[in-house]
Amino acid sequence: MNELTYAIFLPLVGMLAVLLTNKEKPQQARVVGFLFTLVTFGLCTLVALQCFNAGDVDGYHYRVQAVWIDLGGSFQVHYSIGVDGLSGMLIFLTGLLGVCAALASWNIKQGTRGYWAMFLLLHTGVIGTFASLDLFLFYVFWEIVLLPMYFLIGVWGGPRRRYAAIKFFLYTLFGSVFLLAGILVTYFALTATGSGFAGNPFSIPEITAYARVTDNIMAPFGESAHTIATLVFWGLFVAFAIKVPVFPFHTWLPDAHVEAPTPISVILAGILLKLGAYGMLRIGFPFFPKILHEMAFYLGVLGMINIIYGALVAMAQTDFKRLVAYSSVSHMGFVILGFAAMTPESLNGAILMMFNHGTISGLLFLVVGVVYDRAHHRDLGRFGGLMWNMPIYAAISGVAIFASLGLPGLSGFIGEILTLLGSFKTTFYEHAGLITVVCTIGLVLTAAYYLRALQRVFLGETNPECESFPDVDTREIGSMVPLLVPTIVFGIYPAPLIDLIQGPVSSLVLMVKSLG
Amino acid sequence: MRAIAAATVWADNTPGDYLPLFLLLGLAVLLGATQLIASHVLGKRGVPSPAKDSAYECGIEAETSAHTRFSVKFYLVAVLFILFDVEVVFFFPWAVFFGSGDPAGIFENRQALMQFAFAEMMVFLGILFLGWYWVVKKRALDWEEA
Amino acid sequence: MTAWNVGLALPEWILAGAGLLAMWLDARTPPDKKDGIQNVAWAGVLLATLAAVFQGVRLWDPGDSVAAGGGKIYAFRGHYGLDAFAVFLKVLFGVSTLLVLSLARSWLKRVDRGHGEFVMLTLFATLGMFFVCSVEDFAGLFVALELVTVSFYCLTAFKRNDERAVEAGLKYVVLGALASSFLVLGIAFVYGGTGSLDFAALRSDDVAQDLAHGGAPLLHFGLLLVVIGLGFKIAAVPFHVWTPDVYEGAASPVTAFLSVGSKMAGITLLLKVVRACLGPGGDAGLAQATPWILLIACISAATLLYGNLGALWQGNIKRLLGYSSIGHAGYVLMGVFAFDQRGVAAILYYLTAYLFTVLGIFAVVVVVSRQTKSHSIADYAGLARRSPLLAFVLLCGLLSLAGVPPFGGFFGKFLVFQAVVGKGTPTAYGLALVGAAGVVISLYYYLVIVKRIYMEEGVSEEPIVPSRGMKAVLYTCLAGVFILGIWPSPFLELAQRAASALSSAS
Amino acid sequence: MTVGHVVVLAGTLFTIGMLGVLSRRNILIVLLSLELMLNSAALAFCAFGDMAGNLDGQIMVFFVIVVAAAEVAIGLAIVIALFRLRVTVDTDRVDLLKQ
Repeated sequence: MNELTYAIFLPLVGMLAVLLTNKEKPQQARVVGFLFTLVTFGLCTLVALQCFNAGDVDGYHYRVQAVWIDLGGSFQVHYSIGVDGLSGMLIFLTGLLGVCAALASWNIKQGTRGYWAMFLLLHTGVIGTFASLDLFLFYVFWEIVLLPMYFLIGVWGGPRRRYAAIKFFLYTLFGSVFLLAGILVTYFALTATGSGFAGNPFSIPEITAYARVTDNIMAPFGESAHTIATLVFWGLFVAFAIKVPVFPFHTWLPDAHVEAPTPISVILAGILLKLGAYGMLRIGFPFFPKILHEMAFYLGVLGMINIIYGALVAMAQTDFKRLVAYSSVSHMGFVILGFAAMTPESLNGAILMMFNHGTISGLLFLVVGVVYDRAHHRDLGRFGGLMWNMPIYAAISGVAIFASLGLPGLSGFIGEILTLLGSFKTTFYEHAGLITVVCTIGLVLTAAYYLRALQRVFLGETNPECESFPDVDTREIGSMVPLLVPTIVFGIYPAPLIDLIQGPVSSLVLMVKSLG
Repeated sequence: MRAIAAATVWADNTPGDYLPLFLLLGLAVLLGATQLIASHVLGKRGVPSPAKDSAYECGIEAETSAHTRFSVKFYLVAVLFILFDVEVVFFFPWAVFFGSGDPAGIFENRQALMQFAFAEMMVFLGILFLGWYWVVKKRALDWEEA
Repeated sequence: MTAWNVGLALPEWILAGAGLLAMWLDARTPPDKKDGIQNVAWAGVLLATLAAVFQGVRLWDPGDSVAAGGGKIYAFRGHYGLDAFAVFLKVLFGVSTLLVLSLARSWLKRVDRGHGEFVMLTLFATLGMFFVCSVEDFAGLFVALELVTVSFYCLTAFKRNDERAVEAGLKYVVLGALASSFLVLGIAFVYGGTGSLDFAALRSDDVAQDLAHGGAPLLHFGLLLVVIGLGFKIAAVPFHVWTPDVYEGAASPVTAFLSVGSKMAGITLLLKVVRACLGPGGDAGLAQATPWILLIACISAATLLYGNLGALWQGNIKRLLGYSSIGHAGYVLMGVFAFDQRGVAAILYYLTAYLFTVLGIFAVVVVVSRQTKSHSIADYAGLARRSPLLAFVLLCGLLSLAGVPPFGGFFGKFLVFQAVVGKGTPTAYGLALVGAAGVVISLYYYLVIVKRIYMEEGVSEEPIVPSRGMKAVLYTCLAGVFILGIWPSPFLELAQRAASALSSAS
Repeated sequence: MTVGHVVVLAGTLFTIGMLGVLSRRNILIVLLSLELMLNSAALAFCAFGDMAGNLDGQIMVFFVIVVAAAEVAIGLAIVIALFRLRVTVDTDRVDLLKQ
């Protein structure tokens, strides 16, 4: 029992508390829900701060390990949690976005109790996924995330919410079937006779350590070991890529983002996409370093496709929210690109990208939400000149947009540039330079569609439809500032983030080095 | 015990073993035939004529076919009869075992065998009669109640 | 082996007594005072289950003489055996009957006649199920199974003024009798092959040898027929044709009982027979022969796909559950395919979770259909507003059926997959893939229902209030589904002991 | 005359019965065919019992007879119930449950 465990299960308690509130007085539910989100945020911050120190047990903090399910023999599932810099950072991000989203969900009118219950359950799922160090536990939390998301989109979403919800659920579940299969095959490989692995076949750290020293953890499969390893690698990759989302599997994202209510889009873009990337760094890559080395080129290409394709499609959008959604596809492409390169710079860049994209895209969705609340549409063509009657709003939006298109001095820039630098000079796979150069085109495209959007929405003379719009009120500002601050601060001084993720990055780099 | 190979399926055994069966068959045929012939011989034979075939002066010409549908009650009673009738087959193994006097030596003495056989049969009959009692109480057998 | 040991069958005695007592009371009491009979039945089943539990406690005490002797006690001169496996299943049967009886109670209030008959038949069916767990020879197998099936024929056609029910009953009888005749002929050939009706004979070394050398054609043919007969009972493709019609036509409580009790009875016998074919060590003999493994794999795959694909187009919830139950038979057969201790334990756990899940869902169906007078899924729209409890039970039930954590069904499926993948043969991997595909497909149609109950406005907003008895059933099933999903270890341990008892049985 | 002949006879009867069940429309005929199948199995039991040289087969026959009677009795009862509701014994007109 420690802060991490509390951070995982406090929202669950909160969910029950919310369900016990008076149905007639939705305000109760809101207050209770918000308070629990706030306390959770506090705990998350605590956890993240702890990660600045050196790790206590095998590089992880708040280590807890207790037998959960004992199927006899080597099949022991543990409640095994712990955080390092990477997960600590993402857990902090979760708490932060949680608070902002909570403030943004004040105007959820119907079914308030249910909404907040699901909202808190979502927290449990996400934080649990980031914290679990047991494959099976990871899977269970991973699945738990689906359920509340399904309802949050399907019940409180926009007009095509049901379609979007089912699409989201099926896509992700399709992925998690591969995840489960991968876990099982790994388990059997590690417990099979002829495997040099002595530890717990579900413990992520132990398997990672073993994969570091052995040639191929699938060795017991004999001559087909390499094939099976490759298959499992891609299976896991697909499972995570669907969440990221990587190019062929991205089609659920625009629907989900557009149909979801604003706060949920924030969580979706800010955190759920990171689940996928996190899964790759925590499980997919460390288990199969060699395969990763062989496949890095394809990952790079996928990243490139994501960047360019996402940007081009974003350009074609007339719906503000869709535009932001596709920009997420494009930005996550940089993350994949950075992973593929596996240099210190690129990894730092990619992981910073994960955090900063979390805050920035969250901010952007809030921005969209504000204007949508007023205009009840998101058609870029029907705004204009908002900066005259909504100056504060325009200022915040400006920062968000410039941060997102990677203006130096704002947090978006540092991640992108590090990624590109690292990826350009990497020797981890062939033609990295070429791919990187192509990716830089993405930057230009991004700038293009964002500036166009900026100009169509905020500049020019005020569109008569929009004259009556009031500027953002305190609650809305309150929901945006927590994201605005890191956007600016980490843009100017990213050092804290970088040394937070030092440990994980260096271990990944070591892993790559050990490949020779 | 030894598993029996397929070959032994075709092991021959003499028709003599089936003599009782054939006897039974013959008996059945004989009985049926006797009855038919008897009725044919003993029954009064009359010469058919239109007058005989037609209805009498007082009668009315038949309008509907003679094949009227049975009341569903017949089926019900028939089914019940079949069931209680068939249950009786369980008397046979019981009787055979009881009569053979326990060749396998399952019971320590004849006394125990008799007690067991008696108790067993009583239980069996008890269940049978309970069923019958239930049927009666459900008025499945009395004709009037539709 | 040669002892009478009549007292060992205590649970069966209790059930038989309860059944006959119910019969007696039914004959005595006027039509309007039948509740007493239901209480008698309830008490009887409860007592029988408790008796089984106590036997189990004795069996599982390692210091006990029984556990020392291979963990199996015989009665009726070896025609009746009791081990952890039998006890585990008897308790499952007992629990499901208790739930069904409580679920039927409120339903019977709306049926004008035949309360007594319903209770009696339920009791006799349960008696059959209990015997099924303990049979040691094919005669017992046949009689016990028929006791179950014949009772279900009557139960299916129970609402004899409802054309659909009667029609369903007729279909069930005709196809059921067909399957029974296959079973009997199969038994005849097995008998011809071994010269004995005992399961033990199948397990004898020389038979095992004959089998190993591809001998004993009679035996192979007979077992094939037996598998067909049992495949019918568990609704495995291609012997499933009756399922959707019967599920739709029969009264909901009967359907619930059918989908749990009857199916589990068939599976129990299948396991016993397959075990008997596995030679003394449980690792040789018939079921190890490749064609048989392939056969089971194919049946399992076909059943999975047929059930899940068929369910996609159903507009009637009972029909849909019929198809999905076919699919679940497929998953259980996956466990049979991986017939080792792990596989059997997986099956037992699967059945435990399945029991609570399905009965919970059917409880919802009973309550809803009572108000809406319909079983069409369209009429479940907006259920969440009409009754949050029912909606939630249905949600958890469906997700558990689909195998989503943290619900009981997930571990059932997980264990089955684990057992199959553990085989490590290409066939096993292929089967696992098909199973995974089945899971994804099934999730779609379950989600469509969830969508209706939570995300669509229904025609009417009037609340649906389950009776107190129903609430009890709903909460019990809900608790079962959750506990089995979150804290599986203890139940799993029981299942594993039962499985080891089966595999060590000799 | 050997066991083999009897078994073959039983098989033939069984097949005839099965064809009857599958092809005939009149439910009563179908029930008769089922009876035929069950009893052919009983015949096979007698034959194999003779071969195995123990009484198990004969005992099994009794069970088969009783079960067959029970099944057919229920079948008849249901047919009657159906007949009460809908005046037909033609299986092709028993199709309420087709989706």
